[in-house]
Amino acid sequence: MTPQAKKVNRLGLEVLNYRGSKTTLCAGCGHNAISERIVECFYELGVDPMGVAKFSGIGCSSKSPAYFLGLSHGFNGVHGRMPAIATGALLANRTLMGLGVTGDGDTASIGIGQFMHLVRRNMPLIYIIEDNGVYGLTKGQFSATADVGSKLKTGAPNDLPPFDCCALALKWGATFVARSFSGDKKQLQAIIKTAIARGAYMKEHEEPLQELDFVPFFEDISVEIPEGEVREIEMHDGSRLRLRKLDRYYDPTDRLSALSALEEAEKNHEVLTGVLYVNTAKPTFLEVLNMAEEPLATLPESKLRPSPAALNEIMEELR
Amino acid sequence: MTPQAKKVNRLGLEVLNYRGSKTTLCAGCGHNAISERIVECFYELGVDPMGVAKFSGIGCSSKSPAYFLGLSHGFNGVHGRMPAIATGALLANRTLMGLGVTGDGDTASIGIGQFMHLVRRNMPLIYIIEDNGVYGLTKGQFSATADVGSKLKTGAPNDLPPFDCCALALKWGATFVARSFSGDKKQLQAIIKTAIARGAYMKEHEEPLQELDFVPFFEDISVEIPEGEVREIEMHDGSRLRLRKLDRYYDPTDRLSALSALEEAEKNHEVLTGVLYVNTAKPTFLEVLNMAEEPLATLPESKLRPSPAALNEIMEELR
Amino acid sequence: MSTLEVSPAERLSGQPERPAINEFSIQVATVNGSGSQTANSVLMRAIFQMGIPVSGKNMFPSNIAGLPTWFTIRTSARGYIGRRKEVDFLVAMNPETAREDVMQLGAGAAVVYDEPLKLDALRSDLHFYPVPFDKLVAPVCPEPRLRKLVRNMIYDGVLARILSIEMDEVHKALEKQFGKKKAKAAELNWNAARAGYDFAAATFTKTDPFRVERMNATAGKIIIDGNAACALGAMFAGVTVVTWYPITPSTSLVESLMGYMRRFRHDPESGKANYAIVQAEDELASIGMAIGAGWAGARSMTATAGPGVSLMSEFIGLGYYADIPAVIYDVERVGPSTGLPTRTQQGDILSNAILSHGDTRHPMFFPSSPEECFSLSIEAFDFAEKFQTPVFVMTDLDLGMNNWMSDPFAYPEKPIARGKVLTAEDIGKLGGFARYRDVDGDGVGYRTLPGTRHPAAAYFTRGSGHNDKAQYTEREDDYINNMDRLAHKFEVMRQHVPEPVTAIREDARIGLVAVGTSDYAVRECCDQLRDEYGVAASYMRLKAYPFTEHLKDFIRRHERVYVVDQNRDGQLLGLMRLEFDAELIAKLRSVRYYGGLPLDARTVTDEVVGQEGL
Amino acid sequence: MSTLEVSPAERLSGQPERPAINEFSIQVATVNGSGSQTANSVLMRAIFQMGIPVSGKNMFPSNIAGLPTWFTIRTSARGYIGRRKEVDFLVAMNPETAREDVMQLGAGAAVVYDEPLKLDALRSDLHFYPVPFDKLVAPVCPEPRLRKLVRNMIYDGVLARILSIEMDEVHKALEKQFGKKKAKAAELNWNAARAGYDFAAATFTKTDPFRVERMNATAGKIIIDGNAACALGAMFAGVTVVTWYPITPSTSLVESLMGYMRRFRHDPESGKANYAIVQAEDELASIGMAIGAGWAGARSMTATAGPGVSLMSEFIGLGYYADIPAVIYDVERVGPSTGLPTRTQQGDILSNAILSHGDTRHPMFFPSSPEECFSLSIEAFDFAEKFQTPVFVMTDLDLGMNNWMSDPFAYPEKPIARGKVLTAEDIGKLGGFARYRDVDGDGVGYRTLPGTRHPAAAYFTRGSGHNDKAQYTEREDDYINNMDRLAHKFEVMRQHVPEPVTAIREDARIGLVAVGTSDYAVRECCDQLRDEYGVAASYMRLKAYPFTEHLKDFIRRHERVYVVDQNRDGQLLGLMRLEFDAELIAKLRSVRYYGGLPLDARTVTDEVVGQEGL
Ligand SMILES: Cc1ncc(C[n+]2csc(CCOP(=O)(O)OP(=O)(O)O)c2C)c(N)n1
Ligand SMILES: Cc1ncc(C[n+]2csc(CCOP(=O)(O)OP(=O)(O)O)c2C)c(N)n1
Ligand code: SF4
Ligand code: SF4
Ligand SMILES: [Mg+2]
Ligand SMILES: [Mg+2]
Repeated sequence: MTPQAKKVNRLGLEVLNYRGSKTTLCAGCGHNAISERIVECFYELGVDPMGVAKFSGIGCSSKSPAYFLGLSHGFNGVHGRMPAIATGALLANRTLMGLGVTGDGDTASIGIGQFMHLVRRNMPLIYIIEDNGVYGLTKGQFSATADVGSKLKTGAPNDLPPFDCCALALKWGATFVARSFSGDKKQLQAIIKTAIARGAYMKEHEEPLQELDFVPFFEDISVEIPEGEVREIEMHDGSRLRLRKLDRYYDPTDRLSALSALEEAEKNHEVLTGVLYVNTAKPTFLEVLNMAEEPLATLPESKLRPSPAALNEIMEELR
Repeated sequence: MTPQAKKVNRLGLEVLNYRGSKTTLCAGCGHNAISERIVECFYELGVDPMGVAKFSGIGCSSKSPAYFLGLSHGFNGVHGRMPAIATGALLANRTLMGLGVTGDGDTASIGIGQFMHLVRRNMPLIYIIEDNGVYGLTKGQFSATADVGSKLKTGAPNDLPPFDCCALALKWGATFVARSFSGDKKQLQAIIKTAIARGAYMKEHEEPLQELDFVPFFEDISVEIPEGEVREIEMHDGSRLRLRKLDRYYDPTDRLSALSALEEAEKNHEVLTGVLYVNTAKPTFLEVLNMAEEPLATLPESKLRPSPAALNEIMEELR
Repeated sequence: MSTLEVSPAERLSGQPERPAINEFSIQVATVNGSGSQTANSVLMRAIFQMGIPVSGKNMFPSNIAGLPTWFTIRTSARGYIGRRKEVDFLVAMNPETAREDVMQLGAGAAVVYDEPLKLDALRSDLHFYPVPFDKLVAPVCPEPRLRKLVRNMIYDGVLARILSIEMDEVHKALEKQFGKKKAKAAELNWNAARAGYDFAAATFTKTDPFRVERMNATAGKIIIDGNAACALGAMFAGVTVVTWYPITPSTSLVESLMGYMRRFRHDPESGKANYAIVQAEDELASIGMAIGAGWAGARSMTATAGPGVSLMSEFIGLGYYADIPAVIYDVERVGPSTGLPTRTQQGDILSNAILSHGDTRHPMFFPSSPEECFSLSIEAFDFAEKFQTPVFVMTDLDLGMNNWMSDPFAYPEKPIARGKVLTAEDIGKLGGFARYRDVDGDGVGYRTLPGTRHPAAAYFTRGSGHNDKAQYTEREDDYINNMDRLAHKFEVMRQHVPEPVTAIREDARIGLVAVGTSDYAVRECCDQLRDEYGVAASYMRLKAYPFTEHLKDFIRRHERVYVVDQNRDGQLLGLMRLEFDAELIAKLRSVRYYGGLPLDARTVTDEVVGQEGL
Repeated sequence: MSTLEVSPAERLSGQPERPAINEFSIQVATVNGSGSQTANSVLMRAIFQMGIPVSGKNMFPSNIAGLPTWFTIRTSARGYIGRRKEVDFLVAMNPETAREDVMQLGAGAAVVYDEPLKLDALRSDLHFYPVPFDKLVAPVCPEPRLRKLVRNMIYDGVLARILSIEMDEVHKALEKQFGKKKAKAAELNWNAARAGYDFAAATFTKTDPFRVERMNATAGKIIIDGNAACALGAMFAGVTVVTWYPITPSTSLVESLMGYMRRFRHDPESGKANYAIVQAEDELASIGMAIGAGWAGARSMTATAGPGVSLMSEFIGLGYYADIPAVIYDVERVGPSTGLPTRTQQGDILSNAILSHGDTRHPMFFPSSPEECFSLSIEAFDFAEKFQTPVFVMTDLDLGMNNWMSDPFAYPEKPIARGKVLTAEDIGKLGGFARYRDVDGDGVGYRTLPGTRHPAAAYFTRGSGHNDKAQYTEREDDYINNMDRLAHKFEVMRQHVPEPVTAIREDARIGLVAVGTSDYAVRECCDQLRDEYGVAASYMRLKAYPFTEHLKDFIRRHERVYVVDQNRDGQLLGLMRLEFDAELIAKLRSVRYYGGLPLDARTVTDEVVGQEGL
């Protein structure tokens, strides 16, 4: 007798409430796939979008926060300096769930310094690097994560070794590090959900898709890899990517073995996916700072301005 | 019958010719000890100082290039961006021997991004980090290499993990990585000489020595450690440093074992010294760029400006 | 001006027919990433090849694919190649904007459109030509994957028919576009164009008044964008170290430079590069490398846009204070912040002039055409080394990224000038030197390059206080001497910057002053003032900052001088205000446009007319 | 003015004795890192405690130890606490500079010096007091390691004797300096001072005319440096997020803030910090964090100097364009580039006003005293949130790092003003909001903070084009609307910035205008003009940019107005030139000093006198 109930999550919100405005990225761009996963994960976990703040730098990937979680505040900052903005905002309001989305150019080229210092501080921020190995928005120059020997449309090869942001994050303080492939819906979902559950650094591997003028329309690349196995994926541009999924016996609490697993995969020209590292003990920067539990942003005047007596005391000392 | 000959090196230069102006650093500062080693090494190896270019950022350490190799051109740039200046200068004149000297604040705090990208490019530059764990020149704040738990004069402890610049350099492309202690004359000399012989990245460990107003006069700390052994050094400020010298069986050509040796030492709260890594095969950035052998700076006009025929050819294409 | 051969089938809402041979504008509305750029270039080039002055302006979004894009082509028998706001001929390919595009047209305009859009229902005062693009493309392009690309070429054919563009020239333009290597693609496109032409010929009776007629106004000319022209200038200036970080609209400057350098600057014998081009990790690094290279004796440059310049601020202050040459191309886009990355503005003039903390002043060159992009680039490199200082070459997105008709570039007459560099022999003769001593009275000291083999050659460069021997100092007198020398050097530059281009009308009581791409609008504006209002106006186009005496003279001889700025705050005017006497300032008026599109004459004219109370 | 009790033993070179009670200056020449700071502070404080107006200026090198340092103390019964160039009483401790220091003295000056330096041989027109410091220090300080430190305190004792400074006050000052906890150190120092006093008493016959006499002009006053005063201002303004990167001369601002916040801003119950202070990795990060925090609703600040501001340029442009509050303290030092890091200047005024590419304008507050450091800080935080924009608080090394006598600070009267922030309830009532819509006509839109629990609360902030709903746009009209709103907002700020301090002399034909620390010199200059030249001069000290109507009125009512700038290029004057009518500009004259020392009255007076042709 009741009309068919709309599907809602535990907060009573529909998946619609987790979407953003229409994407202006290219059809088939892996960034869109990640945006979709973000929508699903936040919806399914029933996260209050009004308690989330989105952060990004500049790039195609960095535009994507406009395309999900429309009920969340978002800040699309300047190129490569998202970590600083996110840090400031989360200091201002530690109750926010911070979600940063950037690109490999944004993070590994111009932004590697801020990225490393962010990691070092262990800021509680979900940090997603949508890594396609190139600068998409400026039409396809190499970023600092491009593989040695990978080629631009013009044929120019990349001669420099890639920064592995996962390894950096691992080595310098991140407490959750995972990698997936934008086309592996299941794994990506699982990882994003874990990250949401505890705050994390992540890096999603993707395909370079840029063109010079004409941008072909691509279908999403989709793949499912069993645990412990390797699959070779063909990208839109014809290049190939060997993905190895961590097996079930992998222990993600051991930082050193995580590092060597990455080294090992690098040697075999494989990209390791899965949850690489988890550390639940380490205090976040907010804890290190011994900050009040309430958001600083909305403290009442009584907590912001010391009393006249305090001023007198100080003046007396200075006499 | 001839008056006693002055001691000269193979170029006929005296050690005097390798000195710079009088240091304005604090007495007992480890930076001075390193300057002295630089003077000795360049003198003893008979390097032509007129073929050397010195680079630095900003800081006490970065001032030191004025205090050695007075016959070399020097460039004391801006804070944290020495790698860019050095890269540009060495591109302009690839025949120069580049010698960069900076501090831990200069390299690991503000400059970590440029440092990593420099390493990634494998620029042929001797890069010495005079690491005292603090900002000397601004009176003693922590840098990003300060050990966890180390304390400022004010008693404030450092809570954040240090960047290990040697590990970073190792992991992302440096072809010579070594570490020493400013007080270990012999080892430091040996390392600097090897670096001069082939171009390298190095990091010298030192002691924080800053004071707030009154700067005590200290004698140089001097130490000699046998290979493979550990010594605990007491610093001017009373803190202690455990130095482990690599033993003679260590194989510096294996990047992975170098990385794990560093990890191992970190776990044991030891600082590993010695030549950590050497790679003689990897092409430098200059080679990757396929640059002419002559310095670009002094190419004749005939090599700089294409012919009228070339211009005509281009104009024709554009018609 | 001439009679029309075709008379419209129906009279449109009492609009008088305008003269429309070689004097109209076309706008193609499409989405980016759909491959329309080829079709648009071919169209423009075909008209150009018919000897008709033409200009093309691409208005594209800051994303990669799927958003609205407009390309306008203006033909002008009278040679006006600035933007014209009015659209005479619309090609409506984008369903999203078609309605608004059509509604904005003036009465009597013509519209070629994708038939399913049914735009003819919107208005009755336009000439409509519906084209079934999808139907036409299928037979000429069997591979469905490529149809989206080739589809646009159909409108080239349709337009060729309706506007009397010669199909031969379309064919030639296509061949030029694709080169020998892509003959296959060229053929596909040619078939599409033909299909469009044939369809139009079979279907339409021409009702609009617009068409082209062969002229002889483009003979010998080239088509090139300003960024490529700057790249050529840099190459012929002998640039050796190029550092950059990608940013719209400067990216294509370095990317063309790469292409040209690969062809023309490798050693013919060894095959080695007589240059280095480095994509840096960001703009702090790119300018740092350029400064390092300039210090070590390279001719160095970097190219960027507003956000990059902001990041370069600290280093450029170092370059100023330590007397280090470098050329910085600032291809301006709409600021502040990220702003509108794919729109044009002259928004960095004031901040660049005084960039960085402390007292600084930086010279700027303002090319207004591809020719000047070439020639002023060469001058800029000489200037930077002559005065040992960072020099800005200021262009903008309009100049940099649009294709321009241009006279071919003249091979530089003067040899490369490297400024005051002492060799080991010089030092030997002089017995030494003081790096920052003003020996010649021009504020410029002599320098040596690192690697110079003489014991007195070395000096120590620093951004901290230094005396004339380049030694560290904190002395009041040393500091003041050095700063005064730098100020004097800037004064001396006034005698050496490129002179302005001046068109004095003896009877003029007003004058206009502009830089860069404002040139086209201002020249046309002067004609509009004369033809429509009977007002004589002189015009001075500056090529450089610091200003020269010419500008003061120009202001003196006029009652009022309109300074044209493509920014909100009247930045060029601001620079004049900073230094001129009050009596000159009293004569200055501001004309500002800052909407992000290339400046058009009507905007300037209306503003001047309004302020003059005409 | 009063008779001297001591008559000089020998008449010195016919110099007339100047009145010298409480009206002279002392200079202590030493090397830095030698612990002289304590001795100097104690000296200054003892005089202050005797009720005599006093000021101290530290001229120190940019290194840590071993280079020449000068500390000058000026006593002034008339209350002039600006720098005075002439030194009356030299304490020569530094062998390296002693000769030059002595040679620069005017005839009749006095010199206390380290005996082995034998300075009395240099001139015969000075009063010399040789002191065997090493001999005196040994008995009072058995531990050789500490002698270097304590040695300086001896001259405090010597000076106390010669200048009639009360030893009780020296003792009190010492106790103040060392606090209860360091009683041991205090005692050691006290013994040294006593040794100096006793030695002088036993040895010297006073021959110079300088001495102090108790007054009552400092009762209730405090001594504080401007950086600490700014820190207190920020704390009482309710700052919550402080981000910084160390740089001279701003470092001590944040370091004092840390100390005060630790004491006064932890929750009394939980002990937790009601704030966060973060040492960032560089200035790009520190301003980025401050902007992020300001966006999320914190009262955020950062503190830096010129090189830092240059690095912050891109982010501050973002703050302007996206309407984000933040307070930036710029403690100015001598630029450009690294410049003279330990010298003072007002060199960032012009570049900060228009910082970043594109059209921008940033408000600046100019405190001139510790009191204003406090009160204008509080205003600045309110202003930043009220107008949702980055605000500069401009001080300089002179104000920031020197100790100043000051009235105690008044507790703020007004409650904290957080500007237009909508809560979830507000949104509920309004049914929604448009972030950048100018609802109130002041150019300031309403904002919500992230975390606001209402489905219509969120908006998306970006440095790219946005319409009034904060949506992405590349439309010409949206862009212009937004830029016009920002320009209008800046105009509205004129009504809300702190008003200038004006001293009109009805008979004055000339006026002076200045900001910040120029105040002391200019006020004294006005008196000099009156007393020495019989010229009346009005004076306006601006507290803020944008300028208000007051300034225009001030210029209008005078024939000529001298704008005093502590920089080479007349930057404050430049800002006026950018916006004023020519008739006002015609009246402006420039007085510039840029040698890096605190400005002194004589320099200003001489310049005005010269230009006035007096
Ligand atoms: C300071 C600055 N420099 C350069 C740019 C130009 N720019 C915009 S996006 C981008 C690269 C983005 O690459 P990435 O982060 O990998 O994102 P993608 O587009 O590949 O998703 C660059 C260089 C800019 N916006 N700002
Ligand atoms: C852009 C900029 N920010 C800050 C400073 C101030 N500063 C000068 S040196 C320095 C730290 C130097 O530390 P380090 O590199 O470790 O050198 P050290 O003095 O310890 O040898 C800082 C922050 C500066 N000069 N420039
Ligand atoms: S250009 Fe590349 S990164 Fe950008 S939207 Fe298109 S496919 Fe994605
Ligand atoms: S402050 Fe520290 S780093 Fe600087 S010179 Fe002194 S001891 Fe060395
Ligand atoms: Mg990318
Ligand atoms: Mg250090």
